Amino acid sequence: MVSYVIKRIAESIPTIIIGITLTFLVIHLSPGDPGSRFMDPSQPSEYREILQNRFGLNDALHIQYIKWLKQVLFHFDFGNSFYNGKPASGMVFSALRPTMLLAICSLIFALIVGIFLGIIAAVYRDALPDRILTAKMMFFFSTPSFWLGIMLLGIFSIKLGWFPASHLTSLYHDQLNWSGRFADYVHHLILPVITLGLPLSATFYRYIRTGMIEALESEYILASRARGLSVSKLLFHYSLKNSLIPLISVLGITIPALLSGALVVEVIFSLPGLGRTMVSAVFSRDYPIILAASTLAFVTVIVGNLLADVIYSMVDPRIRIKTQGVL
Amino acid sequence: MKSLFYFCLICAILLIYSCDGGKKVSRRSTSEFNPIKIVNGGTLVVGIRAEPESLNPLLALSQTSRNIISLVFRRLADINEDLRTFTPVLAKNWTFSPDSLSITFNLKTDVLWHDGMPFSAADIVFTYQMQTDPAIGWDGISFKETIRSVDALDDSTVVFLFHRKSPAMLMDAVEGYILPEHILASVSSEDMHKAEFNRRPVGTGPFKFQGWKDQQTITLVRNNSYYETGKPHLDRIIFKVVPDNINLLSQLKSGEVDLVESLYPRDFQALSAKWEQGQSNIRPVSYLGRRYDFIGWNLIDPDHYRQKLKQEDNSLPIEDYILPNRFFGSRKVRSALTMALDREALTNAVNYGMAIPMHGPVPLILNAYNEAANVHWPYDPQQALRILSEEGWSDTDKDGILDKDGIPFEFELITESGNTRWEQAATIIQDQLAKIGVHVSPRLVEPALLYGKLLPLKEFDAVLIGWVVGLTMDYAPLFHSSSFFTPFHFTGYYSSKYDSLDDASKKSFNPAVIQKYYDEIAGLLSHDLPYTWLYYRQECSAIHVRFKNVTIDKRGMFINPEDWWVPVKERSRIDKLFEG
Amino acid sequence: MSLITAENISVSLGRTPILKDINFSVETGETLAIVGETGCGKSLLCKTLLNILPQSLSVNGNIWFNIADKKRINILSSGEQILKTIRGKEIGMVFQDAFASLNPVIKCGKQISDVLAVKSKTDHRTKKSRIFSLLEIVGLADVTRIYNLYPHQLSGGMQQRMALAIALAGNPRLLIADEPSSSLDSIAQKQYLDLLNRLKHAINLTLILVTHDLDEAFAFADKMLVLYAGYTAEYGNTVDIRTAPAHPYTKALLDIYQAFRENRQPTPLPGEIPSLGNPPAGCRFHPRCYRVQPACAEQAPPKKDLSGRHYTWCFNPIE
Amino acid sequence: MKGLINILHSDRSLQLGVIIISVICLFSILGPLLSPYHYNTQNLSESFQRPSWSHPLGTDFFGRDLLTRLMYGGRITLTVAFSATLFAVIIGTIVGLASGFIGGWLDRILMRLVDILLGFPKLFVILLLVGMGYTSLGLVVTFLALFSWMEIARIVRSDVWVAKEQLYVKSAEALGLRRRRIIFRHILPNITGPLIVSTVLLISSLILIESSLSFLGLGVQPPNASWGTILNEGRVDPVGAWWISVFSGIIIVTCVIGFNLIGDGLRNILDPKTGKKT
Repeated sequence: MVSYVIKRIAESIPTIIIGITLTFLVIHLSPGDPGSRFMDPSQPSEYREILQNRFGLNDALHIQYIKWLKQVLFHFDFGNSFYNGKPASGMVFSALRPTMLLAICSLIFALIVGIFLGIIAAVYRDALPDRILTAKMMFFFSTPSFWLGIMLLGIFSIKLGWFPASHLTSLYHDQLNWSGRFADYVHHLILPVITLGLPLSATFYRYIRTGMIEALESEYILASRARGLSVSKLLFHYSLKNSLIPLISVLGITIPALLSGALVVEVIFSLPGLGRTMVSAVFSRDYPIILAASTLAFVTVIVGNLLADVIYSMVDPRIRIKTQGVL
Repeated sequence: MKSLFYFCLICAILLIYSCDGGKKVSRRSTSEFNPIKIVNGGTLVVGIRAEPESLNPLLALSQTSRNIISLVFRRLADINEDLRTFTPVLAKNWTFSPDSLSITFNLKTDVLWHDGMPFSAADIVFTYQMQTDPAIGWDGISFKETIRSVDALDDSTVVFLFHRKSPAMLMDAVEGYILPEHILASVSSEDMHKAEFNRRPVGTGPFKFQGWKDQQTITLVRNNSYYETGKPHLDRIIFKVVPDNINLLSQLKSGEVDLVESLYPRDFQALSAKWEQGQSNIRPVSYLGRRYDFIGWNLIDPDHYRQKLKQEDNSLPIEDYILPNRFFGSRKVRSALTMALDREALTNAVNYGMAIPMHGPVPLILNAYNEAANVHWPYDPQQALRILSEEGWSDTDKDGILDKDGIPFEFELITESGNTRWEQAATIIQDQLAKIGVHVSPRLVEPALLYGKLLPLKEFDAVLIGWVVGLTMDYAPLFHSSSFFTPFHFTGYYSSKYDSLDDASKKSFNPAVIQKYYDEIAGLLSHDLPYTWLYYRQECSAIHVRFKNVTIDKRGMFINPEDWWVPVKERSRIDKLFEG
Repeated sequence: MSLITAENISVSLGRTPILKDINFSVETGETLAIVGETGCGKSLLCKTLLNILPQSLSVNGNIWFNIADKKRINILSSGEQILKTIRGKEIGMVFQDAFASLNPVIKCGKQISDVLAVKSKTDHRTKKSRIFSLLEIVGLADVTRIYNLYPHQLSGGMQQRMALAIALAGNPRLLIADEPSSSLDSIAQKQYLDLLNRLKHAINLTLILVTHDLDEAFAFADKMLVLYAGYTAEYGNTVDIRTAPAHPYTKALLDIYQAFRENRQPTPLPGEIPSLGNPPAGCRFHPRCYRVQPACAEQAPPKKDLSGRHYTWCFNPIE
Repeated sequence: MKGLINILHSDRSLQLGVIIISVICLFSILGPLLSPYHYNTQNLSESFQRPSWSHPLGTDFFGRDLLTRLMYGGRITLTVAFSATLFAVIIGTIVGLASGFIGGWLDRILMRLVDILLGFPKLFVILLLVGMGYTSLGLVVTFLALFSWMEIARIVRSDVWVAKEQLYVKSAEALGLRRRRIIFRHILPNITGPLIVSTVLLISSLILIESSLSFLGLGVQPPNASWGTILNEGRVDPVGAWWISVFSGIIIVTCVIGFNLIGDGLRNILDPKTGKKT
């Protein structure tokens, strides 16, 4: 297993390098000048030169690239933001935390909702509950999360005032005790998590429903019934475990989608995350931040995929044998 | 089944949206002025749309950064509302030398930096050195061009020596916040943009920097050792980042945010209506702002200009770069286009009445402003059409678009993407010009591309943007031939008459003569129309009514924050939470 | 009193009857063989006995089971609560395809222990030793290793034994074995059947053995139930049926069996096995029957008592 | 024709989906012709009017009729989605055929590329690309296509692998038919089923991505508008001018549901084995 993980990591390094190289090229070859947004008519005209030098944009492209790559690989230094001079790596990592919080909570939410409803639909297959759920989930599956977010924000936050409309914590968060802080987080995260989680839960729902129906019709479930196992054991242990397996393989594909979704949700709910950092960096041509954020996004996706594969092989014994056999 | 479900869902959404939320009963205090003693305490939450880029006065550019800096740092003196006289701040007083070439400042001696170190004359000298260091690139550097040297006579006396006499000497001397030498002396000017100080500023102002949560909040707290004893009264000022406008507005209404600057006029009008009906605790405040928007015409042919630039021959006279633009090279065409614009309707539509149509170059906020000096182009599409046909533009092929020599009058109006007001204005202009047969395609462009490439290289037809103005008037970067190749001189306007007027205005020392030059410049530019000025904006802000003693005028929202206070009875939930 | 009695069991899918009027009873300690060709409804009958048919199938009739205190319950009309105490504990079942009946993602030991868990909350160690002894009983060596293996890591024979071990884990009094040896090679088949036979005597097991192999039936069963296309053809003591088959279908099966024993080419039955979904009217065997009479095509033949312990359903039985 | 009708009758979700999409297409194509308003005619005195008889869905900031704008926006959204899908399918099919039929090192390289591209968070990358250049419609279509052909390529490739091993291809090879002929006459017709299904599903996902982009302010230039742009315009005041975001959202959702229903339905028909399960 360890050697498998190492092999996978080694395989993914070129992917990351290709990815960030492409990103580097795209942003450096694009028209426009990141320094220009800092200028106004009262500044001396040499200021443009000063900024270009400060940002190291006067070198030839390949020199800039090599310099940058060296810095990243040997010092883990992504440079400093053009906008506020902060180290890009620090900024991006601190932005990753809220995104991870959002993504993981949404994933858990989506899994709980998707699995729970998927089981119900499979148990009442083709009956009324199944038909209602399937139609509902088709709706969420087709709903762009930004619209869902705006609707939730408009109704529950602005109109009804039940939930805060922005941020991860209240202003007085630090004044609260731990239970208060937890409640504060929950209060702030509910709408964003629903926004990101519901469309995702629709995907999970489809897989679980399919998997559960397949499992429930299988011979081993019939055999287990014949052995007198309780219904809850049959559903939650014997069938669910089997229908979770395809879900885990989907998880790997879900991670990029989750990051893309978080981008929109963070913009709508003003959350301080990687997505919002990326959006504002793109709009302000903050090259170091764009590069650091996309690198981090690629790495997150690859680590996530790896994790999904490891979990997959742990849950599905048949796969593990295969990978052991390969190595 | 499915369709029934959707139907119910849509009905539910519509229902929730269309019913009005519970009417809030006014809790607004009836007595605006309370004669009892001022008490300290209270928290002000300021909603901001973007995180400040830096809290270092040398690097700050955005309004948000400048606001926060104005609370943490102090100048030598602050300008008064008349924009002529000054009130001493860090200086105790000042005297002009008999030859009017130097100013001697006597400094306050009881001022401490937030870290407890004493403030002294050395800080003033150091600040001047930093401000004029080209490697740092302070944006106010032009203020200091008239200064020859700054010297400390002793710990509490500083002398500013000038090259020549000018009416703006005092303004030039006191411009800029004073920085702590004991902290920044160790930072090289190349590394200034990365300094820790930019994120944890130390100043002499009424509020101390306390903490910065990325993309969320910046907290300032009361400076207990502020030199004006007993001030400030507020415990804490929190700047809360809320990028989304609707979010910000709803937080203002719900009391999560107390103060918001630069509200959208539409939101401002709604708030004002509620306020006037006595249904709201949010006091709307509007004052003359610092921004105006305009259309910039490209007077020269972009392709010709580009070709000439490629020759890289520095000895070419400017005239060689100028080939009149096929549309806007003619002053008459520009005046026709200006007359085809219903500026009144445009201004009211995008600003909801919170702006004033503008006809000439001088910003309304400046003392130099004189409306009578401008040439007025009334809204008159018929006249516009007549002028255009005199210029050879008429709809010969009957396709609804004017043409001349087979070229249809079609151009792109570029504007910055993400700025709703400009997007709306461009769309309205497109509609208005279409009525006289001029086809405009609005195009939204990224700021970096707009200011970094299209404008500096004059690669555009027409642009709709706006400027933020300072308290002095200087049009040289925009229209003077000496800045012809610099990024902000994008119209390609070239007029020797303007050049001589501008030069003359700078040499003069007599306010009345200077005003005469300004009026002439205004008359000339509003006649030549390198820009078509659209409107001058009024700033729309709002602050919760519980804050007393708040002074707001054209200098901005944060003129006297050290005097603001909150009566105990009116403290909000957040005030109380912070008090424990 | 018999341990399990089936009265007039009918199973139908919508309007189509699949199983029709099946009756039998099994005494404690007896072995009943259910014999018939593939697709005649044997497996369906087994599942009916445990009431685990899909809901799309409707079941009529009664299945009386004698629970420990001499009280009879009707399996077909009992609720899940009662059935839970019957399935696995009173009646064990081994499925035709052992591998398919084992959950692929749960370890073997765990699958056995889950059945035990239902029975009693004994502590972990006794449970484990019980599992080991069960595995040994069904003839699996190296029990500690097998305990931690997944079903797909076992060979076919081992899987079959594992399925048996799970079926026995609840100490059932009745074991239903649905063609337990069909997927094994002939040597393993023989071993497996011997094992069943030994167990039957060792733990006094009542056995319902489903098979298509008359050899097996003759070797182990006290009674036989011969099914044809969901109908009972003949029911009675093994000896009676073997010596005097009354139904032409039984006779045909016996002939084929005899031919194999004597190493000669059997005469195949004419025609094809009817599908359960669209059976012929009347006696379902009549299109292939050499003793067919006009009545056969008209209506289903009645039950005919031959000797009080030997019955057939035929208009024209072999006397 | 009769076959087509039979297919339509055989699956209810397909039926529903086709009805939805036909209505939306008619709405977008014919709607602007029938509407008394022009999508781009401003009437500043009617800014932000609630839904009424004269403006069934209300008006926007410029006083333009929202219904007409949505009809017109549908043209742009659907054009973007259809053309990006078309390009993606072309790229994907070519790559898939090449990869599956030629195999070897080409296959390895192409499939690695597919893996890499699939690993990128789509919206992140497209945001980056579009945000860095001019935001023009053609560019949006190009980038959408460049980042969505991978699924198609995978499906085509695996189907080619299966088809290649089948007897009819083997026998065609044995007959000495040319490779191109084999590809187009024998293999391609056999993989159209799954290809159509994934194409339809791709359209729906591209509509979502396009509207996300427009929503973030990248994409169509005013005064034109896609549904996403209109939705974004409504964000100025989602409560006070609720009709803009609500109605534009509803039409996006309906359209995406329509395509998903068609996709599901086609899968049920063309691929009954996996279709039954979902």
